[in-house]
Amino acid sequence: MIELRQDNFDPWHELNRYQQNLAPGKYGACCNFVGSMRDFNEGDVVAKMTLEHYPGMTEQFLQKICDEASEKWPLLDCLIIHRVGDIQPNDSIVLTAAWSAHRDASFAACRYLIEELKHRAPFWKKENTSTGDRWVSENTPPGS
Amino acid sequence: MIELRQDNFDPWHELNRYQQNLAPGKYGACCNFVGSMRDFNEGDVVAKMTLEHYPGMTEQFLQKICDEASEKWPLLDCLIIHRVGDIQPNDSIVLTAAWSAHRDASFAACRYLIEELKHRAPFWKKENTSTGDRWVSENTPPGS
Amino acid sequence: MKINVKFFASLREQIGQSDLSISCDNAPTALQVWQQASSQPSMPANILCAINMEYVEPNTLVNDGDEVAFFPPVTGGQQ
Amino acid sequence: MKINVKFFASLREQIGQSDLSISCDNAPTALQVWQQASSQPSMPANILCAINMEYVEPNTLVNDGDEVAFFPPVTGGQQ
Repeated sequence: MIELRQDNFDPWHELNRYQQNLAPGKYGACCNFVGSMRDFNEGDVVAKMTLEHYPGMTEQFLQKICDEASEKWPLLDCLIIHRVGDIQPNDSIVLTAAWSAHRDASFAACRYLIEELKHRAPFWKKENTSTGDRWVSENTPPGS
Repeated sequence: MIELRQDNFDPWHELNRYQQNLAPGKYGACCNFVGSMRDFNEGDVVAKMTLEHYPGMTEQFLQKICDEASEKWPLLDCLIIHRVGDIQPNDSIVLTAAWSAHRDASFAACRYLIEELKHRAPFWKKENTSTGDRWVSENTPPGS
Repeated sequence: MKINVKFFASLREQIGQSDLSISCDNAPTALQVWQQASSQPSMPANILCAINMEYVEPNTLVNDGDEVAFFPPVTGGQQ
Repeated sequence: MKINVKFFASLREQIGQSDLSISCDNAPTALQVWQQASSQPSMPANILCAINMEYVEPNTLVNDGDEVAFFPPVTGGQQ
């Protein structure tokens, strides 16, 4: 499942809630990654951040990488939750999670989801720092 | 931090609780892995499992791999929780988690913790199946 | 034919538009849509294009009613 | 000298003991402790040894008061 959120979310609460829908005793492994907002970046204090996205394409892209992960590895399920809009330091920005019988598949799939998301999903960050607003230039260009 | 537990634990509750002690805004990445008990293994239904360990050595070993991970990667913190004793299907068996500024370190450290634990930590599983009790022979031998 | 064009993020701010509609006689490429919509002859190499929400190369042909989006590199964050 | 010996898991069941204490005149190797404590002349290749809770090779010397543990391969689970 994929979800975009306007408000801060608790990744542990989301994982707990989502996992209750999975068949008990069938998954033996869950790897997940949570990205959250730091209050510093490239040497500057960051007070706030705005995450712009491309409504429609974002959801379609996130669903596509979930489908791709499920084709590449024997997963029972996977989950992506991503924030958009105004974000405060310490807020959760992204959660990716993958459930499988054994650990290799869950690690590989969780990593795949976050890397594909970071490299290709249409999100743009604008940081509010003490020296003004700035768009964050790409750190991990598509195709690299 | 490392902990052994006699009773079932909720990994999401533990992560939530533990993360509240970390400095807000300093970590940008948390990768974690949860291993839980499946109700099948090698084609058999498994009704119950007992996890024997070497009290004292287990704790020392888990602390050692946390220390090693913290030397290898720039981590803010790491956490291991492991069950011992009688375990039911769907119970959580192990949680490994690593917090860092950026995602590479958290993924690498989380994977390191679970692999070192699985290959070398003194735990032994005895499964209770429909054909009787059996010790689970090693799947990932030490040194491999 | 009528084509819907979108610009995002820093590009939206530079061009000063987020959504617009253009008319063409023949099916243009995404690059030709860029030229007409942005009034800039060349497209910077790092600009990404999508037609109907799928990534495409700038030489891809656009059809009547398509949505063509242009945006700067996505901000993935450090590994 | 006095040495504390422990067996775990399937080895504990096979040997029928979990904790015992043995006496030696000279500092033995872990292998010699195994021979005396288990009454088995050879140690299977997959058996692991620890002295004072640290993994060691079977030829490591044991000191007075040490805890020497023997156990089967740990059960890591499939990757």
